[in-house]
Amino acid sequence: MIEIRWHSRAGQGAVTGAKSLGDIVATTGKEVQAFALYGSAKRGAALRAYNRIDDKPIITHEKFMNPDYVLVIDPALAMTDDITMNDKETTKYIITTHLEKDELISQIPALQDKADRVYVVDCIEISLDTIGRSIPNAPMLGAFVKVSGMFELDYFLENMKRVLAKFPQKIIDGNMQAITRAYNEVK
Amino acid sequence: MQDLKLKAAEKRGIHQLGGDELVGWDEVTQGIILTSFDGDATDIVHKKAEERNYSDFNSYTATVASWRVKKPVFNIDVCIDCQNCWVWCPDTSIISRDKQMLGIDYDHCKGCEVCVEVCPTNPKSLLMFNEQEDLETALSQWPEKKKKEK
Amino acid sequence: MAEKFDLNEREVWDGNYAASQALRQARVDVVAAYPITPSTPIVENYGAYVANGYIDGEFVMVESEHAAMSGCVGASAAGGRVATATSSQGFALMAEVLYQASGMRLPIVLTVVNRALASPLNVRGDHGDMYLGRDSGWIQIDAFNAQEAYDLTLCAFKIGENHDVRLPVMVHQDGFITSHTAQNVYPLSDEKAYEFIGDIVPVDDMLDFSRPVTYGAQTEEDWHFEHKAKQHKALMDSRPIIDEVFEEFEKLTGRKYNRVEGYDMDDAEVVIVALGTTVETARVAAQELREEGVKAGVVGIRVFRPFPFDQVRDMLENAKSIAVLDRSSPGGAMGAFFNEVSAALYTTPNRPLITNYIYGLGGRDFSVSEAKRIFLEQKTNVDAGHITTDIQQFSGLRGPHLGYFQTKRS
Amino acid sequence: MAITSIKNLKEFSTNNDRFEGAHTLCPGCAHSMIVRELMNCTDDNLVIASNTGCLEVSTAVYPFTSWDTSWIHIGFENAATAVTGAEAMFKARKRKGTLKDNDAPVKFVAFGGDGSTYDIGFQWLSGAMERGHDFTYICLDNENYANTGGQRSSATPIGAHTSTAQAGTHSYGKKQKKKDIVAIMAAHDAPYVAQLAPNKWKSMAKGFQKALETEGPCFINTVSPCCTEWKFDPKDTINITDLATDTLMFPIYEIINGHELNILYRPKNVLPVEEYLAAQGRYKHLFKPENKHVIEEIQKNINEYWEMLQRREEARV
Repeated sequence: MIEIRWHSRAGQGAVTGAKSLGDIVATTGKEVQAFALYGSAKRGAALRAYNRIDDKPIITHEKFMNPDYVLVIDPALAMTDDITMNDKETTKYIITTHLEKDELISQIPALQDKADRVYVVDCIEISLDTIGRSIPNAPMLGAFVKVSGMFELDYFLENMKRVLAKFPQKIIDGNMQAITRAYNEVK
Repeated sequence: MQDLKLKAAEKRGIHQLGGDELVGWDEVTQGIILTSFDGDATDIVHKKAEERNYSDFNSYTATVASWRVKKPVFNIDVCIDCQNCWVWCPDTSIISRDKQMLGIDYDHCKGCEVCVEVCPTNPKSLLMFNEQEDLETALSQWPEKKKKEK
Repeated sequence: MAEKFDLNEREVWDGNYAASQALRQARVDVVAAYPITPSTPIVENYGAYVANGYIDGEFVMVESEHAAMSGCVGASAAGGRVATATSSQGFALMAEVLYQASGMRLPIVLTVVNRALASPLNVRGDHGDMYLGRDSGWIQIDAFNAQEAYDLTLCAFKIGENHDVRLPVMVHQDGFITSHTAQNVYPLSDEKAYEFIGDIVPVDDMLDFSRPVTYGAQTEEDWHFEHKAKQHKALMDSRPIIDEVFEEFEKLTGRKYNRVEGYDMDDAEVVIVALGTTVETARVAAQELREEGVKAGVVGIRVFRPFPFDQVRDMLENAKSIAVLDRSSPGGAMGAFFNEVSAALYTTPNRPLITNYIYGLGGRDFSVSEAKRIFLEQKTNVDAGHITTDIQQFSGLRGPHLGYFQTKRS
Repeated sequence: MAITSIKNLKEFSTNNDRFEGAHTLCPGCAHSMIVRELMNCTDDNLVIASNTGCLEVSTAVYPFTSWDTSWIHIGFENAATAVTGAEAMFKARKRKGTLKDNDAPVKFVAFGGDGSTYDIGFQWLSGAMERGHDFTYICLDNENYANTGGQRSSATPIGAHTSTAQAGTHSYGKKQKKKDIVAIMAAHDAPYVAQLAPNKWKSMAKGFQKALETEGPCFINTVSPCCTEWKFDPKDTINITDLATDTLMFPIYEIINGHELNILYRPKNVLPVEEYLAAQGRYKHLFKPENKHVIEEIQKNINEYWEMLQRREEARV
């Protein structure tokens, strides 16, 4: 089973991101789970969303997980939230930041011995440029596709179009650009 | 805020909202009661924030700085102390003392930009900058007075 | 200063009047109430005492029972003594706020005159409403007659307001059978009664502005469980304090109350366990059967919450066959009271035979002869060495026998 | 009572806040602007009750409180009852002399959103108003159940899209007009009732002070634009409120003793309602040709209501 934990703030689209990812993964015949932990806080408050992916039906309902991937879609949360909580020797981190990777790691003691597993991408900037709003979930998906190697980019984009079908073409195009840019820019 | 020494400063921003200091059942407060202050709080209304004995339960001691994507920067040279930003700030984050606007409480500001919108000066005394921009750089980029469009 | 209310050493009061006199003597500051049969006279009387200067309090007549308990919560958080009364549908409407009151640890006294829950609508007594409160986090004390309704309401203030308890308290009495039946009641003088209860000493007083307090904060999964556990502990820890208050009351009046009351239990072989007035009726049957050589005894639960699990067990473990009487529609299960008593007895080596009787719903009369019949069925069980009837059966019901489940025997 | 000076904003700004930051309301939320202003317009001690709703879940999330005065939340519907229970206790204890400070003035205030005011708590509010307690009820009217994700309330205007009155291929959103809560409260013979808006900070502060000073049950409906559910940028909260008052979608007025109506703000240039509607995502669908009639109806309703207010103001009955 692959487990993914998203760190985000309400309104940034992590829940939608996790569900979209689940939706697309399911098209490959795998079993998926997507859920979130909400507080009562309003737009802007920290929240965590989760994905599980497996070859057989997923019947665990615990929120606890040892994540294989940690996706941080808010730059500040990398500093303030416990992003390495319950991680493994192999956990990969994809972090939204405007900083260079070395700069970021120097500011987060918990990541210092994990540098080879940390990837950075500026999802905020990408979403502002492509979608016009600070909704970093879509670019994060692009970065995840690249880092995980789980899909071909084109396959993912095609399926994402289906997930976004109810939105206006402009939004769909923006999301496609965002995913593609993040796929190319994550490092 | 640059010149204002908040007496309660040691209590500022010590908490992340979201429960970083969880305690066991034997230590939670009886009846889920939260006290706003430590010690006697009579006449608290006549005390300024820096004179108050806020308890750890008071959200004044917490921070929501991480909510911001962009931050407002205050340019005291342009400000006319109209207090528009003070009255309409939804996060009690405009620090005014003795009818003067002193600055922004960055522990509580969520970056909503209302203060910038309601600022009447030309150029505005409050503008949004990237979170990581330092004050000096921001002030150096301040726009000139705009001519009235007819 | 309140007007002097003349009391005789011996009064003839019904249960409602007895409870309202206890409210007067406790000098309750605020009663927020909405009338409902059969508890209405309790708050009407309080209103009359206010109107005639016998008490210096505020009588807030609200527009529903939900509002009644809401007003009580606000008033209690504001630091004074608070009480109200209700029954049945009113109790059900209050239910949401009952949980709020106990969660906020507010020592409100609620006199509940037990009445059946609709549908069908019925104003008479059974224990459906009392059961509805059983997980609400309140202390629930049960009076079997008018004197007890008076005595226990006085005790309720002293228990709930104790700073080591700080929980709301219900004092139950049976609708009409107690509430509307006049009996001899021996009241305390106003001075003695108030001295017994004492002044309320507020905790987290909303009107103490030297210490502003926030009541009713939200907790999610990271805090809720801890608060509920602490609240449960407070309820469990109230047991010795309830005992102390009962002892103090005995010193004052000679009337001794216990969290579990046993009658003729020293050598009892067949036992009825019940709540409310049924306890007393069953005692009559037990005494009559004793004359016929049947070793019958009765156990009455005085404090329904916190449930006296260990005391119930200790009192019943040497009995041979026990009938637990539930005066509430069981809703697709064994009677809730039966389940609790059985669970206590399951932890004994003897594990007496135990059966469940559903009886008296909607005020259906419970007679001495019915109690006798139940005792004799237990006797049959004892003689046979096993349960000879259905484990759950309806008693006093018209129509064909209704019962469920038999014991498994090899 | 110790009212604070509201002569101008500079004077007003010398007050020390009793509503603290780091609450968890959305950025740009008007609720906290309104609450801050209420708490800043008096020096008296305050007992505040809040119904369940955005304000409540965002200002008292254990282990934090944003309230520097006594505050209580019970349920969705009963803040009015809770605060009037406390008010009754205040009277009883004051008579008996059991208060910590028996002379300090205390004001009792309840806050509710439009969900708890217009809908689920309507009965509790009506009961508390009828009983004549000395308290002020303030509705933070954001015209939807924002706390639960934007469902319709009886305060939602006709034509607005909400999650339970959706605009779609077969619907233009909510079909019913907004309930006139101010008229209903005035009909309770309340000594002071008003409808106020945070952009007009002075008339709002004045109204709050009048309500707090007036003995008896007072009711104030405040418009509280909700950037999240009305779908506008958080920075525009006050701009949207300006449009609400300048299009007369949300007229500002008071009613004293149930009949003396005073209009508190007359826009110099009344704007067409389209300007207000166009600024919000929840009305986006109304600009499709087939929904033009809804905008016309909204404008007609506004004109009629404004006419009625003016006539009532003149008639003094």
